Amino acid sequence: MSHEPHSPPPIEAAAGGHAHAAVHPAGDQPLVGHLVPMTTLVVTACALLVLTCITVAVRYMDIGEFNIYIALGIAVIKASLVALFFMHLRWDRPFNMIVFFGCVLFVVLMMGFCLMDTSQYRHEQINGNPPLVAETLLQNAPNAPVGRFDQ
Amino acid sequence: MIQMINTLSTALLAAQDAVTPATFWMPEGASTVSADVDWAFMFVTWVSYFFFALIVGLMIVFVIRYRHRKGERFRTDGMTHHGPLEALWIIIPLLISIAIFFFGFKGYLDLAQPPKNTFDIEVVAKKWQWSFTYPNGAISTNMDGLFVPAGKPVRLIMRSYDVLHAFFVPNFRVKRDVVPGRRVALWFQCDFPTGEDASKAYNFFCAEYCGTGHSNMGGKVYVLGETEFAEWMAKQANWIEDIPDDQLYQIAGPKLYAQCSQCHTLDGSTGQGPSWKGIMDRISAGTGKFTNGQSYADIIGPGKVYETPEDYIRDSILNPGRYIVQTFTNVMPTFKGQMNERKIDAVIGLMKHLDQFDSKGKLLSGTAAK
Amino acid sequence: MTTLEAHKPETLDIHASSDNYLTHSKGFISWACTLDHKRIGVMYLVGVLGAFFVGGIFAILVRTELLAPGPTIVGPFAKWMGMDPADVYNQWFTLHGAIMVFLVIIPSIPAALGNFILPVMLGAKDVAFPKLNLFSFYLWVIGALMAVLSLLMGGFDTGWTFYTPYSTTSPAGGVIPIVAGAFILGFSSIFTGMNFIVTIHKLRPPGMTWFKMPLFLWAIYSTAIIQVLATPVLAITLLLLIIERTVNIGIFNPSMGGDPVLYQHFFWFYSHPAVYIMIVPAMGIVSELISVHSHRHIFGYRFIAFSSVAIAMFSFIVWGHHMFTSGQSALMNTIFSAISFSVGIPSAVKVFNWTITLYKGNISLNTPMLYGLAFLFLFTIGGLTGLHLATLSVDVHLHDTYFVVAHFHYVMMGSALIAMIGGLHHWWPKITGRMYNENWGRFAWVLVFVGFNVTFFTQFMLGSQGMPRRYYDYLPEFQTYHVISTVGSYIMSVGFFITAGYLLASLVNGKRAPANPWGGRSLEWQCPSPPPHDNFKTPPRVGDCYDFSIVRWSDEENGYVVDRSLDPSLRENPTPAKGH
Amino acid sequence: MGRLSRILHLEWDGDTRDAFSDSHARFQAGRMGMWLFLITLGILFASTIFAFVVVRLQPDPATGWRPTDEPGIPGILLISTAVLLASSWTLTRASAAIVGDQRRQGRQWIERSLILGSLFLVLQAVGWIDMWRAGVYIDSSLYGWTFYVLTGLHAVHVLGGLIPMGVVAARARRGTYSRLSHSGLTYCSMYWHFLAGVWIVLYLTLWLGSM
Repeated sequence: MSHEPHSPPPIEAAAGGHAHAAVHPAGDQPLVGHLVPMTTLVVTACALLVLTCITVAVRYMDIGEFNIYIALGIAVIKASLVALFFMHLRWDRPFNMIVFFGCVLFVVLMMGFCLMDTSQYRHEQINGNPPLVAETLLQNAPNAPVGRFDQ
Repeated sequence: MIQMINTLSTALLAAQDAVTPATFWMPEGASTVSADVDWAFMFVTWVSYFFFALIVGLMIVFVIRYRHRKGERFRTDGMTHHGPLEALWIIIPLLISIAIFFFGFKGYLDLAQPPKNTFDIEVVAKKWQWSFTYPNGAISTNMDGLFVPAGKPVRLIMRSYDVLHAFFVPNFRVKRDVVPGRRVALWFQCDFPTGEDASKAYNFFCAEYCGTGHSNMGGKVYVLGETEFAEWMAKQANWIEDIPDDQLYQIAGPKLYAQCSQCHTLDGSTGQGPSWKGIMDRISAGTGKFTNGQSYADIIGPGKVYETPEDYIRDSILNPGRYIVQTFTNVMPTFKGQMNERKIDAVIGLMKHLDQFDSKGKLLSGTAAK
Repeated sequence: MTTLEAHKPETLDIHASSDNYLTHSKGFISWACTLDHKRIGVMYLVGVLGAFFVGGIFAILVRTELLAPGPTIVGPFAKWMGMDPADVYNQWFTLHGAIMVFLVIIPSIPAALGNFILPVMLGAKDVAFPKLNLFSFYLWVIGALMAVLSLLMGGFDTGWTFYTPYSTTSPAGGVIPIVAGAFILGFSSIFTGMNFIVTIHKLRPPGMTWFKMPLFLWAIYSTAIIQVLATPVLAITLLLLIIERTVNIGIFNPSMGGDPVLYQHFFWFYSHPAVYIMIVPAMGIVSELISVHSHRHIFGYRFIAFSSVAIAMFSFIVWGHHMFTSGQSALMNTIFSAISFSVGIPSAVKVFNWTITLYKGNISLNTPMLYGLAFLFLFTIGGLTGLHLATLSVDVHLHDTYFVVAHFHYVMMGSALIAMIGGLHHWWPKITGRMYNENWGRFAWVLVFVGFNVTFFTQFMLGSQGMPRRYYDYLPEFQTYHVISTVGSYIMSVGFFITAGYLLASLVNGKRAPANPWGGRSLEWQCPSPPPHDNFKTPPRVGDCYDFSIVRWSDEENGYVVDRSLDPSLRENPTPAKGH
Repeated sequence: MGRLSRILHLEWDGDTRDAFSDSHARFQAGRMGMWLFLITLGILFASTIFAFVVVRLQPDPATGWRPTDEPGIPGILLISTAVLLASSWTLTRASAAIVGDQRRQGRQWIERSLILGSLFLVLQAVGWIDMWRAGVYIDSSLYGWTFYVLTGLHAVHVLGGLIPMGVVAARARRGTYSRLSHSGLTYCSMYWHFLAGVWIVLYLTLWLGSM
């Protein structure tokens, strides 16, 4: 890789939303490292820890169905924090941010729809190991561990 | 909105007093929901006719009118965009879509919500057979057909034994996948009896791909009048008990064999399972091998796994996976719960007296009734 | 802009050198190790067309078997392979579906034509990551080899959807290799998509703004987004399926508290967008075909461009309409039905815009244009019958019948593959440097078009009358339609064989292709046919790629040239050129 | 260049078909490609975790989710979590050192990350052995299945990250990276931070799910 030495352009310019990379002078920008202030990293790490504690606390509080949604919500927030600060998405091009949150949205939609669906048909599910299924499984897959649920 | 559509479609649909006849698109419609589904189908179809004619018509006209010949200068007076026109063909399809959605939704509400007072039939699907258990304990399979009372909402409570299956009656416009591990319900109501005439009865199919026998996993739906149905159900529940003991295998044997005939032949040719021809001789000779290396002689006999050949056959019907005859694979489902002792006796009787039956399992004339 | 420059036809450097990407270097290794997107595109094209041939053979076998109820031609095969006749048929239709979906239609337009055309159309030297590009091609090859391996290990009969629990318990021996193959093909698709997104973002030359891009690039871009976002879900689903089949337990297995419907959610979360991976690039091709061959500015450029993106977005939230009868709850059925109609709107916008593009055009009925018009015809049918299937109560009746089979063949074959063949004809002179025989092309088109409609239109009636899909045996009352359909498939395959014949013949004795045989305006027509190793010697001049007013026929080029002296803004009294 | 070397370097045609005008543009494109790749992997992990959540929410009422005779998530995973986070941290230090033109420290930090990353895998293996010894097998229950599959999937990705990190370490040893040119290190650390983030979510899900 060849490059002429020059001072790296300020980070803000990189995130400025220009249509073209070519507006910047040649050369790699040091995007990783000392540019994120240590305090920011420490604060983010603390936030992650606090969120983890909240998840655990919620787990011990019995609030039924909402548990899972709160836990998933916190997981999304944590993933976003990691991406934004540890992975420098916060200072990256806006397109990457759009893509990232677009994906989060799709994943949330997918999960939301599937969870809505499974909770709707849960009453149809046969409790315990459906005996007929167990028998077939024993035949088709002799090593399948179905015995324990047999009533 | 739903109210409006309700009134609209009630006005459009005259009360039904006969099955709707088959059309170019749809087969005869015989259930209480079929007319509604057909109406929605035809509505969408007419919308499709219109837009198809519009687009293809314009396309043909333009292609003829604006043909280009080599060397001519290009005309450039065509417009490149037109906001209101674009808006128009966003809004019109949108409105039509909303209307279609509501017609479909309304029909689906009927399909998805069974009325309160349904007549329930327990259905079990397995590779590649349906069995129907009626409230009085009567059982029929897809070989016999499904029998339902006319004029009553019927609910099928379905379970699957192995993989996904789907119960589909085209004439009733109903379909539902049977998911293993779940109890799923499907309901319909047919007001017009067909009687026990197979040519008038409706077809049902397995619509979810389930392997080898998928395309033959269907049968007939017979719709009977109320009293006829009650009689049929009573007869069906007790048919095996009503047969005198000395004729048990002769009468019940062929009927039961129909369930086995997909895999076990009587003429010696190989099917999914071993042929029954000479089965008792093979067992008494004791030489036939199993996949685990043992032979008949190793497991049948006093003090062995099975005291008698009959014990072995009984267990093969109830626990088919235990011993697999060599060169065959473990595909037979268990008949536990479907075959009582009397039925098993009848099957064993058939095996012992194969000379009295033809290769299709029909009793040869002259041997009937001693 | 000087007058001197304006009078210089832009295709001048066609004569500059006889060096092109085909002759640049020679030998097997120079192809196998190439990083040139054009060569990779050609290799994809050969592979995809080969797979299309194999998949087509299975299609013909399936159709022939259905000539009559009961076993028709499966008997000898069943005896030979020691299988039940029904299983032979089940393997055929599964192979047909799996090969056509995973090996043919998904990679056909983006990976084969896209790889060749995208950088040239964009005015770039190559894609952003050439090594990754070659790597995805080899992933495709490995995926194809896995399909062969699965055949050697006993085939598979699960249907291309691999629904659990059938796929986890099916006795066929080749299920794991083919599922692993589909997994690998998924990654091939992901890497291609990533490459294209970055290429379009980072390698547009000066002047090539987003709204100067040809619509094919918008379509490829939208497709790439779907490939990157949806394919991982399929990958993980297939991986879990393989583990489940190996250890006999897993999250899709109901006997241990797993859920087979969850498999369907996961599968269709990918596979519905995958339908758009197939159709959106086809729409991109058709936008090119129709505007170039009617030499007329595309109507409503921005609406077509945005509708590609809109389709890509909507495609993620409508997967549930594959599951209306599959045990999905009534609530979700209703929600998915409502959202599903939303995909119809951008599709309708495109169809109307293409139709209006013909209005006041200069239409040349070249073979590519005929395929473009066939697309318009067939996609209209395929799209409108989609309305039936999105309508809840109607879909309950039609689901898993031949109506669905007909619908998705109209969309996936009648639209995606027909557009791909149209695109192949359109860019054939560019790829090979040879012209094929137009008359044979038109004749084969007639056979394909007629044969297609005969084959698949009958299946709409079959389906609505109640014939379920994936049946090798059927009730006698369905036979008439099945026979017509089979005859149609024979007509169509004759058409395809003729196509293969004249295209191959053109390689031997075809006329040399000019740089611009159709009068196109986008950048790929401004470099020689076939393009040189580096695509453009000098950075190309980007203009409005749908402005045909400055394109004229040139006898000495025996093709069209972009003649800037025709630009009205350069002349003193600009009068629009009239054709009639 | 020898024939074989030309093949191995995919430079048969004599060029690498680099379409970028300068290294900065190439680096920007590389970062974007890396982001897209991570998004792909993120969706892959998110769907796996989500599949876990769905089956976890419909346990068998008779036996519950975790069979009573099977232990919870092994405690050693807590240590491995700390080790993975530490390796993420050392990689951050490595980038900082390289950017600050302290190549020697940079090299050392990269090597430390490599060691910590390998240690993580060892600890994961110990966790698996713990579970195995306690009688939790991949086919004994969905609890065991999800444990092995989810941790295994992550471990495979960690393994896949150690290889490029080894290459980065070797390059750092050769002094390839400078203040202005260290794209390989950047891509590697993006991937590594991503894996650490995924592991935190994965570990918490497994742990909460086991209760």
